[in-house]
Amino acid sequence: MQSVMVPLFLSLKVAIWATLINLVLGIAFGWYLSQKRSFFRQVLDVLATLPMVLPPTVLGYYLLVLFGNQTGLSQWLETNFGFGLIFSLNGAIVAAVIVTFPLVFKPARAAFESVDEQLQQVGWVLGVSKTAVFFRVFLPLAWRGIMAGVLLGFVRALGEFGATLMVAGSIPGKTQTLSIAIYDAVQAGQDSEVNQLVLLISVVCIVVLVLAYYFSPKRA
Amino acid sequence: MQSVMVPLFLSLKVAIWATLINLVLGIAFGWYLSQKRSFFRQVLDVLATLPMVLPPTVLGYYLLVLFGNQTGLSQWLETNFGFGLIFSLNGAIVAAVIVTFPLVFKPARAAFESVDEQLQQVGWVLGVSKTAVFFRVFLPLAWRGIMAGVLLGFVRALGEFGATLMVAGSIPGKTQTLSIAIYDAVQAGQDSEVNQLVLLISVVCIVVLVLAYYFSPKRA
Amino acid sequence: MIFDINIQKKLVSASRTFMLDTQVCSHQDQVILFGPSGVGKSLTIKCIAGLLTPDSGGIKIKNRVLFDKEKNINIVPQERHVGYILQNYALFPHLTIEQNVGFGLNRKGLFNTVSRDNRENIYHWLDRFQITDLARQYPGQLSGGQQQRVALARALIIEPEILLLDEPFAALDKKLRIHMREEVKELQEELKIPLMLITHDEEDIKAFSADLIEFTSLKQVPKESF
Amino acid sequence: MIFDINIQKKLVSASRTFMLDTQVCSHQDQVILFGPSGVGKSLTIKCIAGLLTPDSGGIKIKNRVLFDKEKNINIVPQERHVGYILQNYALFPHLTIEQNVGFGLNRKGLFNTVSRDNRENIYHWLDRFQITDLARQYPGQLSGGQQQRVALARALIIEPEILLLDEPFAALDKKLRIHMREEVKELQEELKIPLMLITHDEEDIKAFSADLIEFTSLKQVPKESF
Amino acid sequence: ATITVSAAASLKEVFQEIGQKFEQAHQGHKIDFNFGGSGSLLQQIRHGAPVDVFASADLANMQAANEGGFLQNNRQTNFVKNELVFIVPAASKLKLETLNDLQSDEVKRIAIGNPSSVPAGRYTETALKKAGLDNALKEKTVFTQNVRQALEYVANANVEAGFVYGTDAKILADKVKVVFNVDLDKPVIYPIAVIKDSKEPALAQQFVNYVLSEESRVVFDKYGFARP
Ligand SMILES: Nc1ncnc2c1ncn2[C@@H]1O[C@H](COP(=O)(O)OP(=O)(O)OP(=O)(O)O)[C@@H](O)[C@H]1O
Ligand SMILES: Nc1ncnc2c1ncn2[C@@H]1O[C@H](COP(=O)(O)OP(=O)(O)OP(=O)(O)O)[C@@H](O)[C@H]1O
Ligand code: MOO
Ligand SMILES: [Mg+2]
Ligand SMILES: [Mg+2]
Repeated sequence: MQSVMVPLFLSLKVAIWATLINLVLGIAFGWYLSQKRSFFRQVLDVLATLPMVLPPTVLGYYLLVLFGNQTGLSQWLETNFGFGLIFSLNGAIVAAVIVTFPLVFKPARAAFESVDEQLQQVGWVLGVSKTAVFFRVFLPLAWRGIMAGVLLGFVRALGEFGATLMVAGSIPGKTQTLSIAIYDAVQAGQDSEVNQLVLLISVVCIVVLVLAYYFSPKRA
Repeated sequence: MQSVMVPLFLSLKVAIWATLINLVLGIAFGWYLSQKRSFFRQVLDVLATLPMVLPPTVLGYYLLVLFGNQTGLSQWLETNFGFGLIFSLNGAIVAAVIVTFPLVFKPARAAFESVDEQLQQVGWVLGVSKTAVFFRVFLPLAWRGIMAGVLLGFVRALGEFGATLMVAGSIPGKTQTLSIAIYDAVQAGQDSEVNQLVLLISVVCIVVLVLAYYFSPKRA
Repeated sequence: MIFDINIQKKLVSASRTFMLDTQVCSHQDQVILFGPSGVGKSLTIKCIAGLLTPDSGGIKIKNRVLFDKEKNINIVPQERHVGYILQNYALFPHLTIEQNVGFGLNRKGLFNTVSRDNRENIYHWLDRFQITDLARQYPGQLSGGQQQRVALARALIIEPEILLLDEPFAALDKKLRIHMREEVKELQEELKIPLMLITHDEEDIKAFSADLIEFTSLKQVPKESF
Repeated sequence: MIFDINIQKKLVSASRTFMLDTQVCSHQDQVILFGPSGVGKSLTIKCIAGLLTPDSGGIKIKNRVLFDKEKNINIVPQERHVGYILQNYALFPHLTIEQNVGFGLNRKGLFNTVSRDNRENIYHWLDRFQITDLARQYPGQLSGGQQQRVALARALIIEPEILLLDEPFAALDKKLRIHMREEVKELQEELKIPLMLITHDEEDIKAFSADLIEFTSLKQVPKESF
Repeated sequence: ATITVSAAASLKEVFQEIGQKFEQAHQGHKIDFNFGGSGSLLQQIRHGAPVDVFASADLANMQAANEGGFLQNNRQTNFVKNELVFIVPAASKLKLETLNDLQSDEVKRIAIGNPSSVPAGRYTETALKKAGLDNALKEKTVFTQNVRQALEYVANANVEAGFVYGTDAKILADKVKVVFNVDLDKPVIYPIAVIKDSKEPALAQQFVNYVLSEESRVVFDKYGFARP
């Protein structure tokens, strides 16, 4: 049992961190894109979507090159923040964020674009600051679309393994997440272990989806 | 050059078919889920989302078992429809549909739920059939969210390789899609070919995203 | 009997329950509902249009049964053939004025394109309501009074068998109000269709030779009694 | 001079260009705008509230410059301190009536919760407008007249320095209309704030001792002239 | 101290057992294993992954590591040998005795690791070329991304035959049966080496020595790995 709990815990850590980061960055980016149609913003949208078209393993390869010691990035992070990416859970989180980012910001953008602009204007006229109007009017009205994306992102982060494997490796107890463990077990032909692990990850997924459902606002 | 065009063509075939199927099934399913909140519908939602949590290779393994020669399914399809799944492009399409389905139906559901119900009622009162009101009122008003999901699905289908590889194999000229070719090239350390292929798939992705942008409705 | 309506509906929401209980019986083909804000005028008209299903009772107009709880009759909105104007207009935001007005002329088609046959008809109505130059605009680009006229045109163009108008002239200036009132009256008299009008405007009451139904606020029951 | 407004704005849309060109100068602190549908009354008021930026001209109210194209002054809506009621109410659909009315009382907070201090104030206004029992409802559950009163309460509770009311009583029955009119008049006289009212109702014109500004439709220029 | 050992996926079970024994014998020390395809492991090392020991499933990848200057003292040692075997599904009734029998019409699909990236595929290709069958069988081959995928195809009876390592076939002994061992000119050799940047070179060398020891030999035998 213990051997199962460790990968589960690592997976949850990756998925939850990735989701939190996406919740902030994805919403902010989706909001930014929704505010104005411009060539520049559209280019940003496409660039942020591009990683999705690559097979995750290939994306992982690029991340490896990017984070590796050939660019200064890794060393800079390491010396300044004591924050390694290769072979560490941090790397797995970064990989998960990049893989799931489009899943979050695209639906968020669409949801923001569908909100009635007049309502935000009314908020301003009532003397409420732009930030406050964003949190009190726009965000709740776009919430349904945002949540759809965030949930997709969470589930995908939980299941992500191609890019993670490349960047973070598969070190039991350190970077071997549940999905990598499943992959390994399938490779090793350990059928009963595979079923056990798949059941576990499915239960986690179901619990999260059901919780999200109960906390989502009812239709007016 | 020819060696590149064939996988590209196969990739596009898979992605376009998967997108068309999702466009119909994903929208229909999202619509169905949006119509009423019920335990049963929520269960369906979660079940359709579950494949996303599995590493694609593992999902591919399950599909292999399901479609393979051990269950009767494959033989039945083969004899009755001349429609094989294993080692065929059909299998790649089915795998891509299953992998991308949640990306399409979840944002669609959210978008449908955000449409003002009163407008559909007004359509009915004007004597217009339910189907026509769906196509003329609901669909256009939810279009933004739907498109976000469909684009995500297309891009993901283009990049999908884990499940595809398992089900459809990697038969050059027959089932070796662009993303599988990229993976192969990365594994074989053929750096210049990798870059060439990645550039190609990125260009395809960019073209589609930009086209979608120009055909999407402007904000009112 | 032209209007024979007797419906009950309980609307429960947080901390409040509203009990709709309407009786309207009239031999005249023009009926005006009036009374204080929030007594249930709009809800009544919504029930007649088929957008709200009463808990009990029946709706019969010109001997056509639209709803009967006991006999389990509930005609779908599509088959009631009413011209209904909502208090908040509810125009389709994604369609031009032309497409909005022509919406009900195409009952089966899956597209919002306006056919050539219909266009003439649509422009006829736009002309009548003095909004021809708005044909290609979207509802969001219209003034309040312009929107209201579009809503009227959209409801009347389908040649309904019943007219249900919920404060249809409230956003219009005096001159326009007189004009539109005449238009509606003419149409009603020409087609001889039953008309039910909600209004707070005494001029309306004077202009129509209608049966006046006053709604009082008595029917609102405090929550405790349920 | 209390109202000193001179603004121009060109609105271009498919197949139509609307040219807004408004001059309002008045020494009185009550001004009523009236005139036909679609001449630009609502747009004018929107410019004053800061939701639409004129192409040229200036807006000065009670010697406070809100907008001046030449001096490049354009006060943001948050700083204009206006009580503004839109023709279509624009209530926040996701908030209860209580939260809607209290929205402007909390200018910085990121949540829509109603603090205890504010609650008393909110209920005071709900009482005045006879909508106390709706406090926990959502806008979608309200009648037209009820929504209009919520919009009024939401705009007035923030103690604005200018009142901009766009047909604020149009959906109310006669009795309520008189009552609300009195409320607004009282408030205006008490706080001595400039009031600008758009209305089609002659009773309003009679009740207020306001400067009457008639909008004529002359300013609408055909497309060709641009 | 702790060292990280990057090892080919096919070594997973056997290395885990050896690792446990090593940890028991060297109290206070810990081994983190990182299993993956030999090619991926090499890429990770190239880009600065903190690896102490590298065990590859083929000589080519180790060669590349050596040429890149990643090996300590440019030293590598071969530690096991694997067999390339020809397998069919356990329930298969086909009579296949030599490579030539693959030309039979009853054999519709053959699973082979992709020669461009999978060592096992390369070995298979060489063997087929030698038998003069590579062109004749081209239409029937399904390339797989690694050896285990070929194994799965055979185990699920989606192909009539496949080529995998002997150790792989042993894992699913109940689902596949080995028909014969394929003769190879160059044997399937697994090399191991200490990485130059290792922070614990002494412990890393100790582990390599342990892998080469007779104690480990017993474990390798159990999993079907031969002496090099
Ligand atoms: N969905 C709902 N849930 C609960 N109560 C509702 C709902 N819809 C309407 N009500 C209540 O029903 C009552 C009647 O509403 P209705 O819209 O019929 O009023 P009305 O007579 O048209 O008033 P007005 O003249 O202001 O338009 C109102 O008090 C309203 O609060
Ligand atoms: N976004 C826009 N684009 C183009 N034209 C617009 C836009 N918004 C409003 N207009 C036009 O501006 C004109 C003035 O609108 P406004 O809402 O100010 O009219 P109004 O005087 O308030 O009329 P009413 O009494 O009907 O409410 C209208 O003719 C309208 O069609
Ligand atoms: O373990 Mo390998 O590198 O797939 O032969
Ligand atoms: Mg009403
Ligand atoms: Mg107006």
